[in-house]
Amino acid sequence: MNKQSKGMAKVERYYENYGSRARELSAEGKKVIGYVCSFAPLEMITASGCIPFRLRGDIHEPITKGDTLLETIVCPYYRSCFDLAVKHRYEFLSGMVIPHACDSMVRSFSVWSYSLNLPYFQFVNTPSVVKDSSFEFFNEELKTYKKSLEEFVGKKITDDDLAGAIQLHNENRNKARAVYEFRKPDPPLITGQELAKTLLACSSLPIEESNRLLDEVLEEVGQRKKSPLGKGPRILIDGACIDNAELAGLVEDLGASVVADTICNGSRDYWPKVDEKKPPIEALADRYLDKLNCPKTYRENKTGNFEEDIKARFADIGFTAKEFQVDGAIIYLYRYCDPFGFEVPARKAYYELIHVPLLHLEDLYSAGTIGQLRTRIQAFLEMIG
Amino acid sequence: MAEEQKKRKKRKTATKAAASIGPMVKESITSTIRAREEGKQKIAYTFIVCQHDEILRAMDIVPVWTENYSGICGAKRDAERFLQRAESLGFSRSLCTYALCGLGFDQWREELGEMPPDAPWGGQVRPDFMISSGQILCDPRSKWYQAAQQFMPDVPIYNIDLPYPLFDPKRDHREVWGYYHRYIVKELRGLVSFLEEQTGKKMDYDRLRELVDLGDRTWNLIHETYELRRAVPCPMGTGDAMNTMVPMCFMMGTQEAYDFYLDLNKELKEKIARGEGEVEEEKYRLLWGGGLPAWYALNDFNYFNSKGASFPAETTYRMVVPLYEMDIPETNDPIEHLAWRWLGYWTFWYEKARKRPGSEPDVERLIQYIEDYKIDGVVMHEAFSCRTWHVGLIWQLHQLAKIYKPIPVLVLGKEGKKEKKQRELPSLVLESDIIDITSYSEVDTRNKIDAFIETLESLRRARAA
Amino acid sequence: MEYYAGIDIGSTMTKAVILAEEIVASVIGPTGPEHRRLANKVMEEALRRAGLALESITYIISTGYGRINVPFADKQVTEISCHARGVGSLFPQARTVIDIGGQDSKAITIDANGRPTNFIMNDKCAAGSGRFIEVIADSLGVKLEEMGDISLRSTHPAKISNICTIWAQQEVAARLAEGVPVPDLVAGIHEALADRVARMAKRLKVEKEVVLTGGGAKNKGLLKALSEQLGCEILVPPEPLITGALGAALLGKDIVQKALKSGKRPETKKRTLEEAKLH
Amino acid sequence: MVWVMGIDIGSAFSKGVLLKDKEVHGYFECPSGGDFALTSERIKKGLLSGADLSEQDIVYTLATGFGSQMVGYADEVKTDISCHAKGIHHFFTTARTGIDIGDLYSKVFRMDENGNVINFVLSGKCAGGSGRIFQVIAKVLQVKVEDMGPLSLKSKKRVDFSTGCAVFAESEAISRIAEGVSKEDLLAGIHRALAAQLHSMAERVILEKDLVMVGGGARDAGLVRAMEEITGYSVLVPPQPHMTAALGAALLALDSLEDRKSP
Ligand SMILES: Nc1ncnc2c1ncn2[C@@H]1O[C@H](COP(=O)(O)OP(=O)(O)O)[C@@H](O)[C@H]1O
Ligand SMILES: Nc1ncnc2c1ncn2[C@@H]1O[C@H](COP(=O)(O)OP(=O)(O)O)[C@@H](O)[C@H]1O
Ligand code: SF4
Ligand code: SF4
Ligand code: SF4
Repeated sequence: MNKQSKGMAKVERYYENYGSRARELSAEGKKVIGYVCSFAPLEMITASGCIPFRLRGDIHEPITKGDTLLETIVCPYYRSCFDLAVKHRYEFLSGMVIPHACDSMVRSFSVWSYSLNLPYFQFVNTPSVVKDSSFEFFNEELKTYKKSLEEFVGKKITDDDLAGAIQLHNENRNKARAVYEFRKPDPPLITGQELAKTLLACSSLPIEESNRLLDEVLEEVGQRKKSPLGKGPRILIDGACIDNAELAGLVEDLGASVVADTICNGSRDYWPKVDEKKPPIEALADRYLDKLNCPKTYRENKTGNFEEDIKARFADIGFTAKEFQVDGAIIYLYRYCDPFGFEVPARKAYYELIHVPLLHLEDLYSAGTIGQLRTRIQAFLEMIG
Repeated sequence: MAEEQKKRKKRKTATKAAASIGPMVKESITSTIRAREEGKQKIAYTFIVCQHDEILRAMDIVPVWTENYSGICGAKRDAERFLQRAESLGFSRSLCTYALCGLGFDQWREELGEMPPDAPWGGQVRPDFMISSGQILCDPRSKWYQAAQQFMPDVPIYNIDLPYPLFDPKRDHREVWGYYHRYIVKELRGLVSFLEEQTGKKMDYDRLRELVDLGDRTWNLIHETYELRRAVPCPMGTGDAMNTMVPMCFMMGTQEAYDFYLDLNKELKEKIARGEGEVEEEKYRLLWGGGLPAWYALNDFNYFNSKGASFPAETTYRMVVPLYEMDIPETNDPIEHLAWRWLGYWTFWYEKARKRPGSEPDVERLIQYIEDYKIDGVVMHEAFSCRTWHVGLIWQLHQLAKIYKPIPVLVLGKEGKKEKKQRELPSLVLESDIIDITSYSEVDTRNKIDAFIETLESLRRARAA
Repeated sequence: MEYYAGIDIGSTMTKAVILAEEIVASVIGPTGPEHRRLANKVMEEALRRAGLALESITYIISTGYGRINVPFADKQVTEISCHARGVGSLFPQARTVIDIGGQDSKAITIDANGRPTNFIMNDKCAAGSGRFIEVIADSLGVKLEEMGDISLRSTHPAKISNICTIWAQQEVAARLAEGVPVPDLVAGIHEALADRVARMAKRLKVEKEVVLTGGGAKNKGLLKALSEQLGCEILVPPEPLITGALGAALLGKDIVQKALKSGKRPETKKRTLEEAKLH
Repeated sequence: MVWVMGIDIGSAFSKGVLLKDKEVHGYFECPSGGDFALTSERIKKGLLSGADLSEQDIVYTLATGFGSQMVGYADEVKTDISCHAKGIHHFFTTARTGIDIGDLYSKVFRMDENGNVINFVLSGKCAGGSGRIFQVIAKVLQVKVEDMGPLSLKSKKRVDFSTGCAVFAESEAISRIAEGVSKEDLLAGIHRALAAQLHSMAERVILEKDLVMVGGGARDAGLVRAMEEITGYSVLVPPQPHMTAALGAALLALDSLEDRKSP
């Protein structure tokens, strides 16, 4: 493998050999902190001088050891991450941050912390409602989180450290957003698979390197004259934690293009930014509590009307669908995913409202189900085609 | 076959108190239907174990415990049609089946404009508002009512965010619980304003204080009453406790609940005096160490009993300790007290767990019961649809095994010499669901129980030898 | 004259239909291990029956589980669209299609043009597919074709409590030994499968008319049990096995006619009747 | 002289052991078929005629297994977990974990130094994790069940096997073979998949040395090897591993007789 590779070739390398860079850095004495969900406030990790690293599962690796420690009623994606972790795939980690996002995370927290036994382990208790009181609470909780990191690295995290980290992460988000722009032409200039791999590769790198990689990708794709894909239905993928390019690959294999998403490893994580004008902790509280649009966060229905409620809750889906001119959407969820699972009927109703045909897939986390998905997706494409 | 199943015999209880629960629950459901017809009181959907019972009672709200109703459908083996309905709406069967059953029921009732045909015990009434309690306990508690608004968009929700700090072996939870407390207090005050707005009445804080006091006294009484079950033979088992949990979960802050436990207390003392156990010849004492029960299969407890096994204790539905043993600050403000009660309840075992490396609050609780109640084995139930109470059970058993291993039990050896023997607790994990009967197999379950009893028996012999 | 062919390589059976205005020829045969490779043999047989040469077929669509292993097909379409189209042509008033095949079962809602509007399928567990009945028939030593008639003779269908196919097989053996009559057991097995299929179908809005296709539709016992479960009458095509292949041929016809209308020939593959290469 | 019998009516095969005092005097096995009552009579006859005994000579019979309730002449019935443990202990006193791969279920149990079961787990709600898959696959590959183990040991390259369903395993095997995968590699893949399932089960009771495999599945050397690879422990297998429960039952019958004598 060419270590000097650039752009998409580098993406491919980091994607296939996930964690290779973090392993190198850890060997150099850097501290790598793992996380699993968009709710983990990364800026704090960067500000402390550590490297945030997003754990991935592996759909090709059967869950074995993990199942001996954790019940199988936990969401399979999360079980796969856990399985890899206890099989020492991420042996280079110095710590983990697990936010309060879903029952699978909260309930298995102690199992994770004991099984991995890392020097640093922190739970960040994100509130599930957005109110003045929850902001106050979350501010305090972020301070606790900050303190825990300070104790771990043995130095103070100053407001300047934080502001710097915020700026870097915002930059990263701007660049990622720019990559999305290449999805707008029909057919798109970047495939869904490539974009997924790019963002995943980025989440395995220190933020500065991630920024550089995005620059390379932007440059490379910017020079493309022709789309790598044929013309086909434009698909939006709606869902939670999709940490592989397989799904997009499958959809594109069947003649469609993946042009938009709302997923955690995509726009949910990369689009919302931190307000650089506010005091750092407050600004972080604001982003992670209010700006991240996830079913985990309860939004009150103030209208007494179902239609208005879903319009408010899912407006971002509508905007994205319009902005990227989608012809159809796929809600892809794992079994046992509580926050998303309860929203399926409401989301379905919303897609009807905005006249976007929808396919709902509930999956396990395994390469073994790809054949089953193939028939369903192909039939859906035939239906909307 | 549905008919066959419905015609199952009523479960035999060991106590009169447990036997009186059935009519009590029925009456509580009927009373909500009456309240709806009379229209004088406001009706609220809500969840148990949220420390807001007294607030509701003080405001004269009629609570409809939606988990309760789903449980009733499950116990009557009539949840399937509601679950199917929820599934056809697009909800996955892997989600909390209480929620699915409730959602299926609500959707049906709203579609018909009246109760679904043959609704168990008359049905679950339409609420005036819903009180969610999201945050740390479970996702369904914040997503269920939001989903229900699809069929009842005009019914408002107040979502109380109720966090507690998760256990961290390296940190004293009291370092952070100050701001947790402040937040919860604000959330509960927010609930009070919401209720005031909905009812057009002001909270009478004197009344609240009285009710909180009553709730506290009930809490302590429950604890003392349940502790009576340490007696050998044990006068009341978990099978009955799954009934006597009703006043604890659904009637806190009422005189009726207090009186119920007073009666139970008396009954247990009488039984103990007579040396009367739950089972005729008590051979094994088991701990129900985790998991909500399979409501349609409570008869399995009788099956255990028939083999001489009694369940003196369970971790499900229990006040951890009396309030006076909890290390929580004193306050005269009832709302502040409720918030402390919440934090005290969830963090009670933290300190103990911190002192034993590798332990965990839930494990500490198991150890305490195992010792106090002279337990021979642990039984857990893994219900597939609820992560809250069922994730981490394997882990707890692992920890328990490690912790128990080194505890030597001194026994008299062959030549009258004292020998060290390792004490190990066998465990049994039953798998099914709280109300989804399709996940349950009686033959399998009973096979497992048989094998478990044989295990206990062989250990008993080994100890005796 | 334009001819269209549909070839349906199912998990268990391979079906082919050649169509002009009407069905010209059809073939039904088992999908053996080598048949997954030898779709060409089935096509040859269909052409022979129709008295046609391969060149005279304007368009060929493959469908079914093995649809990718048909090197001479111009297009691959899923069984869902094909069953919908096939049923739509036979019963324009049909709104729900239930297909019970050898390795899966599915429910499809369709519109007046025979286009699917929604679908759901089960292909994870053998207990929800035609295979369930095959396994039991095999262990009872009864011919699969006779299972339906046998079940109709039952007066008190036996309740089969195990879900898993293999455990159910065991249960049947044990109940048989207890003296439960074969027809009651067979009827019980049919009810168990019908129950699972109906549950799945009910996750969609089942609207009338309901049509049952696929190999399962050949089974009268299953048909009866299913119509009881769904509480409505169920229609069955004259030869339910070929519905998918018929739909495929019809979809080919649609494509060609649409192209012709806009004055073009549809894009087709260069075709030879070769074996599929499997990897 | 004391004669006792241990009868194990399994879902696939039924087994019987005849003990004379503490010595094994005879074995008998036959397919279970559907009529367990009939099968148990057959076993009794087989054991008795092999030793030239009549029913009156047998002082005690203990039955176990899936169809144990149907053994009309049994004096006592026990679950096959206790029986397996007893049988294993007879061969290996150092055994602490037993894994039984039966036809419909698999079981893992832990024993103390006296062969008493102290903990156990049974496989879930699906035949996917049990020995039946071997019969299914043997049919597809047209090999004898006995030959599958040796074949799998010859594998050079393991293929992944994706189906968990014992029924669909058949068609997956068919299509893998059609794709040109060799029998050896396919079998090695199946063994690996099953061993992984058994391992997760075993870890739930906390696997401890020595590890012993019994039941029909333990006759399969490929599975035993896969299990060794996955657990990292060496695995002991008693002679005639499918007979262990019947032997254990007979030994427990002796214990019960003892108990009766000295109450
Ligand atoms: N005459 C029949 N009677 C009953 N069942 C039949 C009959 N013929 C076929 N079947 C059933 O139909 C199945 C094949 O149906 P089919 O729709 O061709 O499935 P697939 O497309 O998966 O091969 C067989 O597995 C069998 O269960
Ligand atoms: N030589 C062998 N190699 C592999 N598997 C075998 C062998 N002999 C028997 N089996 C498997 O063992 C199972 C029967 O095991 P057994 O312990 O007798 O089961 P049960 O007691 O449940 O009837 C069968 O499913 C069969 O597939
Ligand atoms: S997919 Fe759902 S359940 Fe799983 S980790 Fe993500 S949010 Fe949690
Ligand atoms: S705690 Fe469990 S059973 Fe109760 S509502 Fe939450 S998920 Fe459902
Ligand atoms: S339950 Fe039985 S039929 Fe279903 S997947 Fe499991 S082994 Fe296969």
